[in-house]
Amino acid sequence: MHFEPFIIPFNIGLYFILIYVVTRSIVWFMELSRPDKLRLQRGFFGKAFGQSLKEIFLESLIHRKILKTNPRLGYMHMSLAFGWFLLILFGTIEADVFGESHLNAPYKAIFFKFFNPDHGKTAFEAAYAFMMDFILAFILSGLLIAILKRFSTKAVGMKKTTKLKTIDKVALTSLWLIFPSRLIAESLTSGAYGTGSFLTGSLGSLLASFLPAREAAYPFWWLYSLSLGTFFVLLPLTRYLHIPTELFLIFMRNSGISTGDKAGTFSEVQVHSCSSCGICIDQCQLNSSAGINNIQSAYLMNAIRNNDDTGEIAQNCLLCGRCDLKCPVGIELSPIRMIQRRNGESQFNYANTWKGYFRNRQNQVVQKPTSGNAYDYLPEKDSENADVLYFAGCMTHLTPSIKNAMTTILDASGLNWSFIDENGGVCCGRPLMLAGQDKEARELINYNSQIIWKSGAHTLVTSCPICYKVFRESYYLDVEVLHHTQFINNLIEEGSVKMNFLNKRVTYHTPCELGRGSGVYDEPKDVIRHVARLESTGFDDENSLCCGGSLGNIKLSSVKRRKIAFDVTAELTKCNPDYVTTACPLCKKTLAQATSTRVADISELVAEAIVIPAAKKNKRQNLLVRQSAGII
Amino acid sequence: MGKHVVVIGGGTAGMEAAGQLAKEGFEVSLVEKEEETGGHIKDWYKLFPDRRNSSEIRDYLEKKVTSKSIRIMTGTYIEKFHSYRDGFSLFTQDGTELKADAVVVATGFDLFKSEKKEEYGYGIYDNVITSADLEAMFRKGKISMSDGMTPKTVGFVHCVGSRDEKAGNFYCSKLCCVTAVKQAIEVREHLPESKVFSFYMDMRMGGAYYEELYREAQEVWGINFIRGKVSEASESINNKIVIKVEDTLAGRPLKMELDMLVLMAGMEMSEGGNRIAALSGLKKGENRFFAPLDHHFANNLSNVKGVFFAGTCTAPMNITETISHARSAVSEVINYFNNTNS
Amino acid sequence: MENYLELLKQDIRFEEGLNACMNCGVCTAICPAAEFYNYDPRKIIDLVQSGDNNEIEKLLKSEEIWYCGECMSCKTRCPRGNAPGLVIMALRGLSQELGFFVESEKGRQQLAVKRTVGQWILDHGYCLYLEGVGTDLHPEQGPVWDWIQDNYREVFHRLGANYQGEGPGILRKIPVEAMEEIRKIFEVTGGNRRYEKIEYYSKKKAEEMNMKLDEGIDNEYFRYIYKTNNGSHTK
Amino acid sequence: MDKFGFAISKGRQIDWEANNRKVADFIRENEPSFKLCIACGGCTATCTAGKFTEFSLRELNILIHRGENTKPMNDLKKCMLCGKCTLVCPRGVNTRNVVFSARKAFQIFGDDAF
Amino acid sequence: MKLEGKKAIWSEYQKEIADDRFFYVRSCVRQNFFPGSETTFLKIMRKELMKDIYEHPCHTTCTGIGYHGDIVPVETAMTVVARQFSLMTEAGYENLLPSCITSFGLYTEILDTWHHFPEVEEKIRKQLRKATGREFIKPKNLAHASDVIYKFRKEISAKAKFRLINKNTGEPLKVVDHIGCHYAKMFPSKGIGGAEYPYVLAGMVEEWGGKVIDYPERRHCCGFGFRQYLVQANRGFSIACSKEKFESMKPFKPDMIITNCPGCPMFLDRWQYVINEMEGKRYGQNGESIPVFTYEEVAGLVLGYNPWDLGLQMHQTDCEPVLDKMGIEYDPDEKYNTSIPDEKVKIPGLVNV
Repeated sequence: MHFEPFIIPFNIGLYFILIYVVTRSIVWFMELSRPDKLRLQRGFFGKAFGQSLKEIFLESLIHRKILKTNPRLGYMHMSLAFGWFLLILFGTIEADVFGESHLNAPYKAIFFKFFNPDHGKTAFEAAYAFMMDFILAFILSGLLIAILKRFSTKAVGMKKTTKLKTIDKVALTSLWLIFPSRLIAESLTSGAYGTGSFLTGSLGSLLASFLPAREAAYPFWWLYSLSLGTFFVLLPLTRYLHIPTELFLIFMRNSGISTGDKAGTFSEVQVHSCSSCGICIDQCQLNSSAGINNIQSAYLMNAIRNNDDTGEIAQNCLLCGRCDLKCPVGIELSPIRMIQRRNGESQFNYANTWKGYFRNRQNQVVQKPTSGNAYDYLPEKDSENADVLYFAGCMTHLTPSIKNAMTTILDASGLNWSFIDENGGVCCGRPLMLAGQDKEARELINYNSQIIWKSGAHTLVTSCPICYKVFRESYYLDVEVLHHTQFINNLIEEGSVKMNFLNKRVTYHTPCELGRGSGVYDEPKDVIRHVARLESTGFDDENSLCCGGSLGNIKLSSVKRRKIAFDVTAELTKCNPDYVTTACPLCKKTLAQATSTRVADISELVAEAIVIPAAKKNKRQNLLVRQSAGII
Repeated sequence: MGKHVVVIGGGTAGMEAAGQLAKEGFEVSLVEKEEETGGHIKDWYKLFPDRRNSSEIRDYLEKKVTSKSIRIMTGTYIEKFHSYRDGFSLFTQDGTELKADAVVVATGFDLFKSEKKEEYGYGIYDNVITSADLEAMFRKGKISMSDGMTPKTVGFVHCVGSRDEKAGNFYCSKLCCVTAVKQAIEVREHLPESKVFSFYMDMRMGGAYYEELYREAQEVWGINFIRGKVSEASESINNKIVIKVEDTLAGRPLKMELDMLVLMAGMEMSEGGNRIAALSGLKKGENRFFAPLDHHFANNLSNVKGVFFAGTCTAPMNITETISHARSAVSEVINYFNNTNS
Repeated sequence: MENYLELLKQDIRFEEGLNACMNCGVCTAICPAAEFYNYDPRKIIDLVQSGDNNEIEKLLKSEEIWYCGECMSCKTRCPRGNAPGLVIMALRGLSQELGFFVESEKGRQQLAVKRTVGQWILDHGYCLYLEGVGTDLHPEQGPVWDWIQDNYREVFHRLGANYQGEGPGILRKIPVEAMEEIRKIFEVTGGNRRYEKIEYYSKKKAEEMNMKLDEGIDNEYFRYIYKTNNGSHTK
Repeated sequence: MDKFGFAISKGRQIDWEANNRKVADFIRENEPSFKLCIACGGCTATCTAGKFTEFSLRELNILIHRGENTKPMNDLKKCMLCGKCTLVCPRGVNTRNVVFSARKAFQIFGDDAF
Repeated sequence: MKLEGKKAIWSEYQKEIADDRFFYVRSCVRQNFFPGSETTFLKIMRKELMKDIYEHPCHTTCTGIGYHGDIVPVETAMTVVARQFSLMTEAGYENLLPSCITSFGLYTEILDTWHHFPEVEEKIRKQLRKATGREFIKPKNLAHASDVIYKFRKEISAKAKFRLINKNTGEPLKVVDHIGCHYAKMFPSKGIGGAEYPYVLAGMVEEWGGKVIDYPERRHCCGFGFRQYLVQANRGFSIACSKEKFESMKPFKPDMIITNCPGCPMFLDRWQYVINEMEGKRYGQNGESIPVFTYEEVAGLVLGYNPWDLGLQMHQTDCEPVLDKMGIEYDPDEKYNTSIPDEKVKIPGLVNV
């Protein structure tokens, strides 16, 4: 048969993208650290493989997660991804079965109708054609939603959607053109030959009734091929790179590779796996409450891909972690953000090369002027020996009620405890880390570690989730670190404290650093249930909101913080409870400013409910004296 | 009733009082030494904190005194002041006698004479001006230095003649702070390129929306507030004003060259007021303003029965306060006649 | 420990010099010492009026109180009619009374002033008596001063001085009975007591710093206090 | 010097004309609320670092505004970014970002900051 | 600069200055550094103005420098001053005329203190009695020597042989006036023209044909600061103050500096030499320093006295530039001639700064 020029664009595109993906995968693989390489190999040829395939099917094709959070959006993604997959699959089979030869070049499958215009005469053929038409219709339906989404985000039940750059727009249009052009091309051809099924056939005959179908078809086959070609060639420059990258990501993840604190292949792969679906934007309270909608993770990923300056974006985030949990691709968004914040300290940065077709690791060492030790002024401090240490933390010193409550509880517990920072201590270091200043943070961590070691304690209790997280994750301590809610819960379970039931209805606000940040969800609620009636809100556990006070965001103005706090308290007080409770001094302070309902830390509730054994009464007495004397 | 009340002073307080009195059916003579009524309002451009045009207030006051039971005597001042058991007899400079059943003294205030603060060089250095001079520039719509150039750096000195033993005034004039803030903003509006500095001892923003204006000055207009009383100003070879001040919050002396220095002149008992005091035996307080019988519940009453105070002749007040003070003076007049009748 | 504020109040200059201060900084703004020394009269006045005894003691032992040049520019300007300069003089007086002055480098210099000016007053009846005081102590006086010193009598003679003469005139010899009166006044009014205190505490300090301090100005301690500047006083 | 036994003292006045205020400008750029400080001293009073060393954010704010950058550059290192000051500031100054931006400014400008 | 403004202020600050019969008290500093000035002052008062001016041989220092050096207690200083008063009373004079600004300041301060605290005056009278058996009447009029020259500036002008005018250009000489801090800073009303724009020297300069220039640091202290100069370790402050003034006046191109304080002329003179030695900087025109004079020296020049009888040779900075501008004849060889016959003239090393 004679050669058809219109297939050239498609072929170029196809082979280009195939080669591209392979080479890029190799580059990424090479840039992996040795252990990660091993992991990946093990993962690839191990049982993780099956898991990965399953996940690819469920997430990359079916888009299960999106379907869960937003069915309409999910359907859109599924129809396009899965539909197209089917189209290719069955197209190839079709070409194999009905084509004149077996094992054809891909284009034979893609342009099957063109080369087999009169296909579809026999019943079986017709049935198959019907299926093909059905798949096409399936895709087109998704496409329709996609187009609607562009014009009205509400259509897909979203508040915001990602904004696009020109190149993205071109890619997008080419993507959009693929299927309509195929539809029309096939229809016209079918029309000319009186073949085609319910979609192409009927549309074909309709068009043929007033068009020279045979001639008219040809340009559309060109268009079809062109849009495919363009799409493939532009793909590496756009978010659509996520289509191939995501597969790579799934394999890596299932091989047990994780982000870490430096930029590397894995963070790169994740960045490129972002489809800019915009679910993170919807999750983000900066968007919903503070009207800031240019810093969400999707934009961060975009900025990193384009090598834009991410300083502003990276810093302007509550780090509440709500988007991490909802990301359909499972990108570790917050860790990547932290990498960007640390940028300037980390040695590895990636830069675009080859007009953005490639990104390589730049091994230039970006170091900031060595400030020496910033905190030399801290005095040698030796701590009294104790079994249990209590570290109130900076924020707790701004909410003395919590400090006093904890003193009561600790005294009541009868344990041999000591108050590390009774008269103000050294910051735990997390605030510096959140600002990307790990080196400085390390100094404070070492200082506090000294104190804790010297005390010989086995347990460290903190009131502030911010401290709790850093003590657990970044201190190398051989003590058990507990948030006071966990500590109190233990006391209750051991039965070492007795409490009255306060007849109060309360709601509980899960602090980000405690909940999503450290996975502590149940203990606080268990404690509450011991002393009060816990009402649920629409935002419990993983779905909890950020109070707005987060130290994770250094940019956010007090006005906008208050806006967030107002929205949050509105939710927390919907069932008009007696108290809004929380387990974080910062949350307490922030929320208290935004509602007339009393906001109390769980420890305060407990202290209120606790029954002081006669033996410890005097201790309590002293405490009261000390309090009234203003010593604490 | 047809009682006749003489109001001395045709400024804000005097006009407001006259208007209210007329409303209440009194015969009123409004005596103003200048050729036209309006007092200080005439010289001001815009008012703090809402920055409305002072002419609006003036129009309001003008309307207020249109009643035919008000006899406006401008270019007139009192030369004799006799009080009898049943009333008063006042003589103007041309010997006209005004028999009055009651007198409302609304002689207002004078701005502190800034040349008295010699170290600031007002009247000596070309580009040292007062807040009043600056208002005049605003009215002309052109802020310019003696050589006609527009200033690039302007400094405001608070408390000129207020809270200053050397100037003989221990009290705070209360309005200069907010006026300075208002004028600083206006300077920036007129000259967006300019840098503006305000040298204060305390920012006394105790009025509705004063603090907000102060905040706006910092936030929107980037005005630099430096805490410290300017010690002296002098003139450099290129006609810049060199000032010395301590930046008390930095605990360091600070030296700065400015194109223009604006002195926030305080308020003092007016000359007219002093004359009336001398003629009538009305008591003055330590601050040299008229001394009301009681500062809490009788601050329109004087030591002379039938003579009432209205407005800034008793203490620094803003326009809002002046107007209400004038009104309360009128209600005191009414009480007075009710009691004397019965 | 005494109540220093009370002691200060016994000094007439303190009474004259300090009414309530409102920290406007006018004094510091105009103060030559504040311009070059790490010195802020406003803060000192504020500290003194706070009446904090420990702080005042620190102050009396500090370098700060010795920076003032007593030009009294501050008195001209203060809107509250204070005179920080006078307060400083009272503080310096007390610091010497209590022997605190030797605790600071600048304070120790009082001995140098006493043994020069102070001595001249009692010996000659003049605050300055410069015959023989050459450019070794006053290099800044320059070559002309050497010339004057070399030709002391001639130069002064030409300019109509009555150098060490009887009767009136420039650098005349002040009659013995007059000098007697002056010394008597110093005795009666506590002038001598002040001198003795300066000597007493300085001698103690000299021992403590184990430096030689004998009479006159030609000894280790005198040279030390006269010349040493540890550089901590200015920016 | 040796010849006379003393050196001419240098003035310690803040010389507005001579000073370089680009650090202040940079901070104002990055954190507009920087302008709102009324030097109440709340930040200094609550400061965690201030418990252990001479450290007054209030003073540093003023000095930076005046272009007296040496002390701020050395002192700002002492801050632990704990954020208490931000919570107590009556004018809602985002003090934490003020410190952060200031450090950044000194890093960027280096010696040009003076 | 608007002169009317200043004139208005000057008119406010006029004080009463006695007309005749003065009791003259000398200045320690001036006797040592500018003996010629006091000689000239008396010469003008007696020979030119025919005034009765008496100097008591037994008067001493007022202890002012010791007092401000903080080694002399206030009561001692007061009593010494009281003794001067009693000498005056004894001599039958009542117009006190100190040559020294520090003395003038101290007398003023003491009289003011006694005025506000009579009990102090009583105490001092007792102590003086106890120490010397003396009594005293407070001066009826207290004026500084420069006040008197100011008062009679017109008379002097009438006898002037030279004027403060550059005879080559016909331009008035540009003169910087420096007033001793203790002249009016403590009690502005006690100084001609007050504290901010003192007129005492400006009046002379204007009267004698010169033009006073007004420069930013004109009110700044010369830096004597008593202990600040007296002790070598502190002199860095002292010189810094004068330098501040020089830097500030330089742009105005002054021809000369005139002072009425004992210390100031010496410092403004010597520090120019030191700054030049240390930094090679000069503040006058065409590479010279700015000549510094006392008001008596200027009066003497105006009256045509021999510069070397005025004691201008005791200055470290050269006075010649001004003499030349004024067109005053002088014999250069005479400058350092110690005028004792057949004795070798000793010329100091580097003097011409």
